[in-house]
Amino acid sequence: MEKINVSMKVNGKEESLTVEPRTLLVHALREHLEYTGAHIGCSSSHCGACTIDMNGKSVKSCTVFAPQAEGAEILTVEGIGSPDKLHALQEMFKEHHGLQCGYCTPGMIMRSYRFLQENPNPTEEEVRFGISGNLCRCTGYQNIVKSIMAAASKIRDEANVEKKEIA
Amino acid sequence: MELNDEITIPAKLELVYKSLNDLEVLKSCIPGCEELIEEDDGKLSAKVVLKVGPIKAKFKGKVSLDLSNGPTRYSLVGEGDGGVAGFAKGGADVELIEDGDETILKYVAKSEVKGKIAQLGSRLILSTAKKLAKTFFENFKELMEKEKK
Amino acid sequence: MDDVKIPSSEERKSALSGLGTSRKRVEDARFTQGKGNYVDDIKLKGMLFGDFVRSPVAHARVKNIDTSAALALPGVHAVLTAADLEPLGLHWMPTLAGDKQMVLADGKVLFQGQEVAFVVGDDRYAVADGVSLVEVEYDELPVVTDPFKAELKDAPILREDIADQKEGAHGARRHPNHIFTWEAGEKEETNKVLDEAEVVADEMVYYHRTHPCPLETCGCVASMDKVNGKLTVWGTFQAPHAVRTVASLISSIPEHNIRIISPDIGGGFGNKVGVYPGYICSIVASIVTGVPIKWVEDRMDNLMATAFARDYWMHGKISATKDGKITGLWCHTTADHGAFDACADPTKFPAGFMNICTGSYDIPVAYLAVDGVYTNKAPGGVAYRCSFRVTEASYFIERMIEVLASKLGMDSAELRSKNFIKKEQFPYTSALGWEYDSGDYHQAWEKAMTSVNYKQLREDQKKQLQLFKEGKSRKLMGIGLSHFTEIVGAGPVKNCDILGLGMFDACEIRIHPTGSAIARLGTISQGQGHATTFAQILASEIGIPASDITLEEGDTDTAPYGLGTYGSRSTPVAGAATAMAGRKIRAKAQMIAAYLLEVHDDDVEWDVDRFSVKGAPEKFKTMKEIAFASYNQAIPGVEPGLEAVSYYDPPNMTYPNGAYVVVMEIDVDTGVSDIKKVYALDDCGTRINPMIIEGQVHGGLTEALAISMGQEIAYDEQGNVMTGTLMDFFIPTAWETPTYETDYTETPSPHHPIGAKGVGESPNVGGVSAFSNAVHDAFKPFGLTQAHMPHDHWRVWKIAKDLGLHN
Amino acid sequence: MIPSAFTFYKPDNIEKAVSLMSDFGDEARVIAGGHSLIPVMKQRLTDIKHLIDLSGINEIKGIDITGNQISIGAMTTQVELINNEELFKKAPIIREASLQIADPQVRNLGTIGGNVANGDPANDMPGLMQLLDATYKLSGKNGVREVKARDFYEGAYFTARDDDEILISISFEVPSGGYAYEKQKRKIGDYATAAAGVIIRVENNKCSSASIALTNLSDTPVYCDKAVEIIVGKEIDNDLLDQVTKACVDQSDPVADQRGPVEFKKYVAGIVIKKALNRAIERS
Repeated sequence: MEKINVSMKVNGKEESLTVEPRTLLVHALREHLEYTGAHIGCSSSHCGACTIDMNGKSVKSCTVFAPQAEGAEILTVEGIGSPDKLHALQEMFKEHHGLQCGYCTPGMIMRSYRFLQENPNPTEEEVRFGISGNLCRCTGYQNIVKSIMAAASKIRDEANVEKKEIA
Repeated sequence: MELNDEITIPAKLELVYKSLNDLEVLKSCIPGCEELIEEDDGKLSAKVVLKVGPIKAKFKGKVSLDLSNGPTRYSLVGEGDGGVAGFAKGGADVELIEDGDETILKYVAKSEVKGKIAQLGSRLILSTAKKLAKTFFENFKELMEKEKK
Repeated sequence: MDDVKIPSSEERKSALSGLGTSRKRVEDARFTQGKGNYVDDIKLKGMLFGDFVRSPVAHARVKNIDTSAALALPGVHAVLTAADLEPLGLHWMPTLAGDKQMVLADGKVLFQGQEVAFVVGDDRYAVADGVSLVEVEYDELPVVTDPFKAELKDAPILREDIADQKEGAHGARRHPNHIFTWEAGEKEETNKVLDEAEVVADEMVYYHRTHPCPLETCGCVASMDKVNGKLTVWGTFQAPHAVRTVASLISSIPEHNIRIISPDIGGGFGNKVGVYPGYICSIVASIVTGVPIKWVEDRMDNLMATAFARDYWMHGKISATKDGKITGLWCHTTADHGAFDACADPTKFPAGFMNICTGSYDIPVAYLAVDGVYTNKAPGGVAYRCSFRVTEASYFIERMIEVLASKLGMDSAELRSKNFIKKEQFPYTSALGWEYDSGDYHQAWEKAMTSVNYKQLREDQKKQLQLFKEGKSRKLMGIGLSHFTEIVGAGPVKNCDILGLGMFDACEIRIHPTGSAIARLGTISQGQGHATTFAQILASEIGIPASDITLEEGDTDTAPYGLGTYGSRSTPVAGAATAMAGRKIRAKAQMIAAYLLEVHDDDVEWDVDRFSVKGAPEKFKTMKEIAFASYNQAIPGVEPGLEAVSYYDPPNMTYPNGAYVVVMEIDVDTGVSDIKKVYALDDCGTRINPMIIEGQVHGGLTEALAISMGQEIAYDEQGNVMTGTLMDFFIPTAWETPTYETDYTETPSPHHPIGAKGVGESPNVGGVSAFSNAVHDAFKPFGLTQAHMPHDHWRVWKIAKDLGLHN
Repeated sequence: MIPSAFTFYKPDNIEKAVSLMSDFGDEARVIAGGHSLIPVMKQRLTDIKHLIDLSGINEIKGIDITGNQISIGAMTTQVELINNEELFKKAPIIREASLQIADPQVRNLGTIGGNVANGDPANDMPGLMQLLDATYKLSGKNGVREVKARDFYEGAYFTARDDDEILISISFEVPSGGYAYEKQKRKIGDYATAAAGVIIRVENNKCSSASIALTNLSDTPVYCDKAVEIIVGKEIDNDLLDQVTKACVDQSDPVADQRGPVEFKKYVAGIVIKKALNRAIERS
């Protein structure tokens, strides 16, 4: 089958790849561009391990064809923090034991990343509903919820500090 | 699973029975039938495309007719291999009742599926089977109506 | 030097982050940044992909396999069938239970999803196209899915390869579909006690078929390097060394030329213990093609074909005096093993440790018989987050206790308390032969009952029942109790082996000159945080901060031999090996310290992170100083360097235990249950890292919730797997999962070097009974004695309907 | 789970899309959010040679509320339905129902058009659209035509849409009265075991108008016309609601699956219908 060209911006970097149209976005990211943070858990859009951010929305990249992402801005777990400056979520997941085997973690963090922008001051119940598209087999979610609540608070605090500094 | 229904065909019993034995008639009535050929051993081989919403699968298989109780009873059984999609068996036991110039056709349709289509489509199989059986007999009725004209 | 204040022991201890510290995990930096290294992340030069053509039917003769169309497809390199594997003797493989299993369909298929052919191609896409082009002709055979029908006279014979064998791996076989009968305890004596008992409760308790379903499926990358003759396999292996030995035995590649590496594993829960056809086919394909081969199954493959768990029909009788003293227990289990006996049990235990089914109770006499049978279902029978068959055993006894309490008209909390093994009875030998190491069940139970305010709960329940009876509410309240005793840490080589490999474990430690260290183990973490906790054990043993200790597992070329991680054995066995290796380091360090301090060996004593001269604590050598000295001082009679290895053969199993309470409200009209409270008290002996223990308990409870309330591998009568996706195979989301309360008591194991017992599986073992008992308890006032799991909406609704609660 | 190969098209207007559909006929499919279609393609239960992505067609996106008329472009996502405050003011039941569909990520891509046009009886939007008496606008090679949601569904996946037609928009009048969408499911991400929507106007305890529809309780969504006949014009009391509920249940025809047997589904249907009725009446 004929291959086509797909361009997208991944973690701020322009990427261009030549793939079969049927290539799933998760494979394009993992295998062609070597961003292996997004994982494949179910292939049927139930588990959320492949969650990434596409054009400012959380999506399950196992259920998107690469050409559907033509021109999109993609953000993966590799793009939200750096070893020197972790994202608040990355820090808080570690602080509150929000992960065990780590397989669901990138998807969980990417969903939480977007969720906290949609709702910066959530209740615990809202967090649970907000991450209900992501399955975890290890943690029982309790510490994930705790981590997200803590990250929300940290992000708010940092924003307040910034505001004050600007003022 | 079994489904019962009946339909009135505007033709005499004899003609109805004869038509139900006609390969061309069967081919045009079986929904999605692309090919129906009599093999050397007298068995019928078929190619059928099953199309239900987003599902579309090609089945290769056999169709056999039981004519031992004709002309008032007739059975059709088909089974096909849909490759990755799985296996499907389906059939109908038909009873023909003379009603003047018309014939009442009563049928009990059966279906059984295996493989992915059974695993993923179980909630839709009954309604699909119903729909397919109905379509078959409605096609048949339509055809008989046309022939009448 | 006098002006430098020596930090106190407490300060120094705290700097180590040793035992008892909620140390943050060292693994997390990688995982949170998407830098884990799971098997599907491995990409080797020239690597090809492989995948299976699987059987769509549950039982059929394979008449013909036509691979020509697939082979003609550009991008497809090879298609393997049983005919290709047969000359190598690899078309069948041994299972962990002494049976054998087809690698690729050899003449027939025995379950839906069975591996029929292996297609190798450029990438997943080409392979998938190839798979769809392989044409297989099947001649269908009658299907057996009901284990009680498997042994009927006219039942179709499933395993024609052994149809005539009267003896199996575990004794006599009485029917071609019969695998074994395994017995424990005193049959006649038990029958006698039951016959003469004042009260006998009799019930069939079914623990349905389910699946561990880790979020990462199984897979591997096999790479045969023909230049140096070395085979390397990266894969989702919970027991890498065992895989190496098995691979060597069946492939005839010398064991030293095989290197098995378990990279990061995305959850195991028992699913990744066994050896699967995918591993064998990848290895063969790599040998054939000369390039690395990757195989990763998809979710449906995982749920259809890799190891299931449970599927035990347990018929029980329990007898007691009128006032509730248990006098005997009888159990007959029919075990549905699927098409091959691939249970992951120690050789002498074909039904695992099902003979722990006397639970936490002092039962004078007991008898257990287990019959294994073949059916047209996937093989497996692994321990799913529990030690071998322990959750079945625990569920059985905890249901029987409830059934007996109903019969006696007695509160089941009181019945438990009345029959617990007493603290002073430990070590306690059970009627079925286990020696329980330690416990204080009464203390745990009382703490639990007080914490949840059990009396008040029963009052609330009465009120709710009253409202229901008056027609003011359609909800019932259920209080689910369970007190479980686990048996983990398999195990003593004298009675535990898998395929002849003793179930010891090992740790090797090297202290570097500057006083940091690396420790290697035969286990492999799948989320348990070994790199964090084993370093803590060592920190306390050798006085080097946990943060200065690197842990390495999963590479058979570097790690000492060990049987891997499952059955909560890592802490009891490898954890002990770690402590023992640490003690060897310390013993040598003591000699070095004494030499440096110019005193006799016996004149120095250990003090957190140093040896000091007895009576003169200001004279000391820290481990850091000792480490350096070991590399640069010529010490008479002492070899340079500071290394140790310990192979630990545990003297006994460990027996973690706990008391769980679940409170739920059930809507009798919709079958929907609302979990109000989950309280879990665990006694896992010495607590290494409370944060991680709590995390393990949360996770295990969630799996227990899933299993008891909806998760199952369901087959229809034709052998179709009806729960092959995560829509139908129930895994709760954050939304359905409640918040848990955890608690603990601490009764150290007397025979374990640090007293730790293991905890990963306890919450599953104790949780399932607690959730299920809550459902039963809600309907108890209306006469319900037993309803089978999973308690999903319609089955709960059915209970209410059958009890006439719907009018 | 890898689909078979296809060519990909992303037309930027509806005419081009329709023309592709009529060129390729049976071999072509349109893709909206893809969350029903892609899983089926990955299982290879379908054979699509040409995939036409509708996401480039701006004219079929967005929500237009003019006066009493609401029109929603087929490519409007569920999350847009949820977040649109004006839509929430005019037809709050849309948000209530949309929040019960799948999960956040799926709602981000899932569209109203895909949900209603697919014809899967388990989808929630078809029942909701029957409830609102919506009109679907279809564009095909013979031009544009309109079909009422209540006439659109013929069987599981069988709809009034011709193979070459594309659903472009959905319109309905601003509903008035109390509303409720009740859904029982096993977990987030599951289809309904049973779901029911009710819109009702009650004045002085008398029902002046009503609409009731069911999801996943037959091979199509079910508009409960008989029940509506019973309730309209009557004084509301519990007996009447029981009669109405029974009439709805009688119109349902669920099939057994992993969610439970028929008998259970019918029973639960009765419960969710009654709950929806009560809640809608309370809100009216």
